[in-house]
Amino acid sequence: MENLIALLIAAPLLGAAVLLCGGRALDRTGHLLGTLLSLASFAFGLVLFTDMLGKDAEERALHQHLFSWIPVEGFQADVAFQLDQLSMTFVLLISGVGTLIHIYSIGYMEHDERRRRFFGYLNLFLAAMLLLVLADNYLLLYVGWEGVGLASYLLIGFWQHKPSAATAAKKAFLVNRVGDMGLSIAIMLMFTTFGTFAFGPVLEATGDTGEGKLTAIALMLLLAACGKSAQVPLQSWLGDAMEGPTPVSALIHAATMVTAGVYLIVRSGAIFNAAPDAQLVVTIVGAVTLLFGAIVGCAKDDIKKALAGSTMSQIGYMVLAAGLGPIGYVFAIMHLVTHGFFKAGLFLGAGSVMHGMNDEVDMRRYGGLRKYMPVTFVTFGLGYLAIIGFPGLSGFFSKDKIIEAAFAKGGTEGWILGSVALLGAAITAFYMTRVMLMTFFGEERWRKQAAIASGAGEDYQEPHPHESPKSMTIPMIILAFGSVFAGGFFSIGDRFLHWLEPVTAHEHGHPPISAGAVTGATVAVLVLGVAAAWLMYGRRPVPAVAPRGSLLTRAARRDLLQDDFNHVVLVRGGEHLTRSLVYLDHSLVDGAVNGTAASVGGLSGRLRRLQNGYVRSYAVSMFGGAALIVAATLLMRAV
Amino acid sequence: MSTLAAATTSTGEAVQFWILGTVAVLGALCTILMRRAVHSALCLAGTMIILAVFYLANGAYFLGIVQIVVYTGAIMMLFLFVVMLIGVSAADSLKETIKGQRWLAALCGIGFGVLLIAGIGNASLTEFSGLTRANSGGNVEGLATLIFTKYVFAFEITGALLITAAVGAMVLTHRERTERAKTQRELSEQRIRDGVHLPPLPAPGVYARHNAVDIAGLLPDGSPSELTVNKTLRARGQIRDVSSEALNDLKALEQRSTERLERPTSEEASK
Amino acid sequence: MNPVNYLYLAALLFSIGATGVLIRRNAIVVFMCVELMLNACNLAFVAFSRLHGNLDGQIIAFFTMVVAAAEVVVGLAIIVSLFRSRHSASVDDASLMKL
Amino acid sequence: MSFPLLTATAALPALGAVATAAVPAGKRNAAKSLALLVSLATLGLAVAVLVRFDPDGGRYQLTESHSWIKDFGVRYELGVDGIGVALLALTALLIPFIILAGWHDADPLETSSSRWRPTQGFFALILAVEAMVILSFEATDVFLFYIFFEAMLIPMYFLIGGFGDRAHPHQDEKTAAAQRSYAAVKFLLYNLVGGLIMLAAVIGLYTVAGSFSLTEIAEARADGSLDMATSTERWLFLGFFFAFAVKAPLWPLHTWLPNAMGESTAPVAVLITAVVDKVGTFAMLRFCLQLFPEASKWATPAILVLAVISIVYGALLAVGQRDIKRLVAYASISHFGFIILGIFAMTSQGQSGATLYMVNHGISTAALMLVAGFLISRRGSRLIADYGGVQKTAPLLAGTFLIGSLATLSLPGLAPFISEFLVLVGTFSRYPAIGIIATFGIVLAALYSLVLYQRTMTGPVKPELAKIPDLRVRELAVVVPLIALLVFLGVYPKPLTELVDPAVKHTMSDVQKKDPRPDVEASK
Repeated sequence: MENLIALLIAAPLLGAAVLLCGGRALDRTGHLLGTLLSLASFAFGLVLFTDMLGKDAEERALHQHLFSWIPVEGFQADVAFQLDQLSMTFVLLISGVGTLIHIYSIGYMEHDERRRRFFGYLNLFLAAMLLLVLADNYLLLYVGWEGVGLASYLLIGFWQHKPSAATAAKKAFLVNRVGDMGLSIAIMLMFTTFGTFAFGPVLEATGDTGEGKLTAIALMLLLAACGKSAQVPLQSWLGDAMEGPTPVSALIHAATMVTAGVYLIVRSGAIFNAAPDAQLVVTIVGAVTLLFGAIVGCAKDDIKKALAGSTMSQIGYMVLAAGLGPIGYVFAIMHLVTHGFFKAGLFLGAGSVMHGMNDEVDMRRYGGLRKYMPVTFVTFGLGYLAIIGFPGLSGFFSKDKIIEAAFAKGGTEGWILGSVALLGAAITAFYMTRVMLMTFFGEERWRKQAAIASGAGEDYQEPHPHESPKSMTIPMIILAFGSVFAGGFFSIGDRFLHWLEPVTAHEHGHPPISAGAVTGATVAVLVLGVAAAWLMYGRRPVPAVAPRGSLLTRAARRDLLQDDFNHVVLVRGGEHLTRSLVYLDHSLVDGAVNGTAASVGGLSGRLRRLQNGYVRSYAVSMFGGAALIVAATLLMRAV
Repeated sequence: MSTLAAATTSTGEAVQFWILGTVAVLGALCTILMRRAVHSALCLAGTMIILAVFYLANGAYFLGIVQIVVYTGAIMMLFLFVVMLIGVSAADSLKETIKGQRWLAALCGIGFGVLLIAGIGNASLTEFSGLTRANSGGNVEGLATLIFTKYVFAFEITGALLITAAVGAMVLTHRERTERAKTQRELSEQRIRDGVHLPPLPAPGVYARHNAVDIAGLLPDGSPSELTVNKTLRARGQIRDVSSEALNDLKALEQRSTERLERPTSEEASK
Repeated sequence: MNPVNYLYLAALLFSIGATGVLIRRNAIVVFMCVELMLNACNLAFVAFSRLHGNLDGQIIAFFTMVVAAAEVVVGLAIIVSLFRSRHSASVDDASLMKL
Repeated sequence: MSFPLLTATAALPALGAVATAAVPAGKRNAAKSLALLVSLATLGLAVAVLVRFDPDGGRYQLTESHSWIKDFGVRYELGVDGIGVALLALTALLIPFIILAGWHDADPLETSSSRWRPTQGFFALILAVEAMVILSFEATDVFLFYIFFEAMLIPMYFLIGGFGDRAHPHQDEKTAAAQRSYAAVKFLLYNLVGGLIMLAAVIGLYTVAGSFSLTEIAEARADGSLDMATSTERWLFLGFFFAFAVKAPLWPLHTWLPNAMGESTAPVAVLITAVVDKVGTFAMLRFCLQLFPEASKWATPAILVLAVISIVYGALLAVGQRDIKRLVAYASISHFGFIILGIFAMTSQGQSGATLYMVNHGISTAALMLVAGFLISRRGSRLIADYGGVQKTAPLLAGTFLIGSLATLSLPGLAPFISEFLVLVGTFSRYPAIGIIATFGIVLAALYSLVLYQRTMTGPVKPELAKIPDLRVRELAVVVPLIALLVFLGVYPKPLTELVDPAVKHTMSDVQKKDPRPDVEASK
């Protein structure tokens, strides 16, 4: 059974290799091959899953040692895999959602001439992501970690002819690299502390070492998680990442890759548990991001960027939960899975809307689309209800548990974190309702848009909204199904908890207020948020051009000025630094050498004048020399 | 004979030395100070003859004669020959072009001379052997004995050197004709083809007062035309310019005729 | 009179010749000055020959003359060919040996 | 006596160089083919060396020893350890690609009617460099090493100064030629100054040790029979190190590299950075550490600081470059910083990493630079600003360029990652602060690589680039094997690490350093 693990990765990797190296001959069948291999990976996952279910909870973990990767004196890195319940959860989510999005992309990318390459990149992503979750040591995880970064880079910049896409791709990679630096420092710290970086030995040995080291490792891991999961302060890339094709946004920047940070924290639970200070930082980061993403989501008119803000916010929930320690690990993963369903569904829905609207992304140019795209409307609506935590749907179960756990943290921290989580829930309800209302309800603003655009001299083609083809709607329906029922399925009888507990361990939190009260409060803020949105966007017509808005709105539209800060401090500062260094290199470092050369040259130039080419001058020196010799001889004799 | 080349010198020799020595130094100074190479050469020849006398006075009879025959007679004549070849009248400008050269040269020369003289003065040269014994078998015989015994090797090598020098001089001065000389016909054809100057070059002295080879012919405006002078002379810069003379004559003539005819001068006419 | 005076005369002539080499630009005159220096040396040799009482000094003076003759032949040939190509016998004109 | 394999690996390209130079003027293609054949045959010999070499055998293997200059005790002594074999193989491997990539670089211009034979000269010089580099990897006699270390400057000088990039950013041919000769002279002077200081140290070593033989001196040092005064050892060390630091190059002795790489053709630039410069870092490992262990330890802090400055400084300057080739040059300076860091961290991981780094950097820079060269030859410009949207017209070129860029930024899965990580780990375990600063290098590497890719390959297609052809078969034959090797060594570097590891153990015992033990073990 263990040998199947490598196949999980090998299938999409083979797909990527064949699709990217294969020539144009594969243009017509490439997408099918890619989808098939993704499906194969999912099938292997299912086989392993059923096998796993047949075993006792404690014996479910599988190991596969493939080969010794970097054998150097005192340093041993292996290509070896570990499949436990946590990994299994991710494997199914990744290959499952991945396969659905492959199918969706067949339709979505139908008219793109580089579709084969798109599927190649998607397969590459799957392989890297699976490697990330299956690795049994941090260094191999790092390979997957950067691999998904690469895939993300390639896919964000898939439409490379657009400068904005290329810039966004580069930005994503760079910000992620900052996080990766954290991961590599963490691995180095592990190596110097434990002499190894395989999960087993490291996590078992946490008791043998001081808290200071562990806190350092944990903080570095958090930095890595922040980069990959778009947490403050490394969140700026996610909004721009929406430049990529929508299936990519759904798969990579909503359902799977961005949650890798949560995986990393949960996987390294033992380290975080032993470093409470680091845990506190994790919760703070989660809480801040949760609000940050939500606020940004409220202000964006671009449907994908609004959803991106939402993603950031939801991952903030997960990170918050993961920072709570054993109380929260399971719920973080559970929210991660349900989020994977509904956010992927929402993105695919958004993609479907764009597909029918000439790739328009501005929600102010949507409106009243429910009549034209019924399937999209229904699936998107179900995803919407799930994300705002409508009772009975997936999001309700997972999010409620996190809010509860936040309160259960105890003390002032617990109250603050819980309140922030509740506030976040309210804002979530607000902005998601806003998206819903602006897109599917209200007047059909796109009809008027033609007139406005022609007035402004824009080249605007009036869209003819239509439902998307089957290959796109079926994945949406399946995901909607998941967003409705997954939460309930997991929660009944604490199935999910029991499934993961052997890996992550679990403690029951005891919130200062009863669980019922928390649930009540959650529902109450949900209603408040929806109502506020309805008041602002449902009752009143939505202006086709964004109003100026309050200071906060304007700041939120600009991602709360984070990009401006980055631009002024990092980009400008960096430019100045490099420019002055280039100058200094030329004038100072090189100048010193050239100066020496010039002074030697100048001296020789002066000496050269003595060599004027006149025979008589030379004769004078010869004669003078002879005179001197005679003088010296006489002098010597005289002495 | 015995008085000559003795260990001590006679009063006659002293008188001879002081008179001729002074002349020799004067000749040497003239050699380096005369502007014209010919004069330098003549002065040098004079100095060399005096040196020949001194050789004789010192008992070097063979060398004295050789000095006159070879040096003064052959080498100096060779010099004069080359001076003539290059241009006998081309005078050197004595203006120095290299900054400080003259002062340095004088300093070095005087310094060196003083040093040498001081050196000689310092040396204890009081003992004289005289050549009486060495010359007893005859000076020429003595020399010959030495040359063909002790110095035979050097002598043979000097022979080779002389041959080499002769060949070298020929190689240096001889110009190999690499192509057939052009016939007059070809030359004229080429002249017409080039079309630069069709008629034969004008003769020197045309319109000028003299027709000597080194006097350029005058153009109608009175300026000299260098074309009329032989190429070699042109290269040496040995062209006598008499154009101003002619113009002045012309002006004087006009002046005289104006006065005689009482015409108004050109300045007055223009008023 | 002390025959050493001949040596003084030779030194004087030699210095005059050397100065001439340095100040004259006409290659022929320079050459003549070199000859003057050689002759000064010869005079010294002859005087030495008398001082030492053997003929070796005269032999060397003789060889000097031979070598000088060879030198003059080649030197003048060089001057002639130099003049042919440059139309000048000035040693300053042949100052190409510089950068 | 067995077949002198090491001599043969050097003699073959040397003879090949002579033969190539002697090919008549009209037969340019014959000269090219001959050079390629010779380089391939050399590669074959290098493979034979690899096969004959036993990683677990003695320290120096395949040794040859003959007396050469008896009066000074100079011997013709060759021998290789694992590190030498790895670099020898790298050199022999890269030369055929360099020759193939530069196939048309030295074709005479149609307009020139010069009777000089540039093509023959170009390939002969490359082979000559190969021979000398290989010999300096093999020499175990200090004096013999010095000779080849210096002699390779001569062919390099002509390659840089004589065969400039036709796509130059200068106003006219004349300024381009002036820049070229400036670069060549700068290269020569820098390296000559370094070499002369080393010569003084070599002579000094002889007067102290009475021998030029590396093995003899190292043995005598190890068993204590050769005792050097502390100050003597330090001066000699500095003399050697200076020469190697110039060649490597280490900040602030680096400024010749951007000029040299910028002005020469891409294959020659690869020859400089991937092959010739490796002699410098290799010699640090072999000579500085073995001959002067105490002085090496003494100088370590200063060298580490310089290396870290090189890493960050090189990367920052790469970001600020406007010329593709100069950018790669500064990136190389950053990478050489890593190599030197690894060597002087004095840990097994660091030194293994540094050796692997030398090999991997050679391959990755070759891939990136040669593709960049193909690109430059199509557009006729080196300025980044002249490019844009190449991926649209030449996807293969853009793809291979991307892989080269990714290798430069040490993406996991490609070979450079392993070496870079090993160097970082090795440094970190002894000097955490320096390790962390060096880690910034990986962010900056991403910055310059991706900015380069973005500006040249993405965005709207520039009109001048609308019709450029994609990679041709010859060019693919250069790039594809290099990329395959990058991937292979990134996934399965074991053959290389096994080759290098024993040699590193020897070096570690030379400097009498042990790896720091992990905290957990240490506390037990």
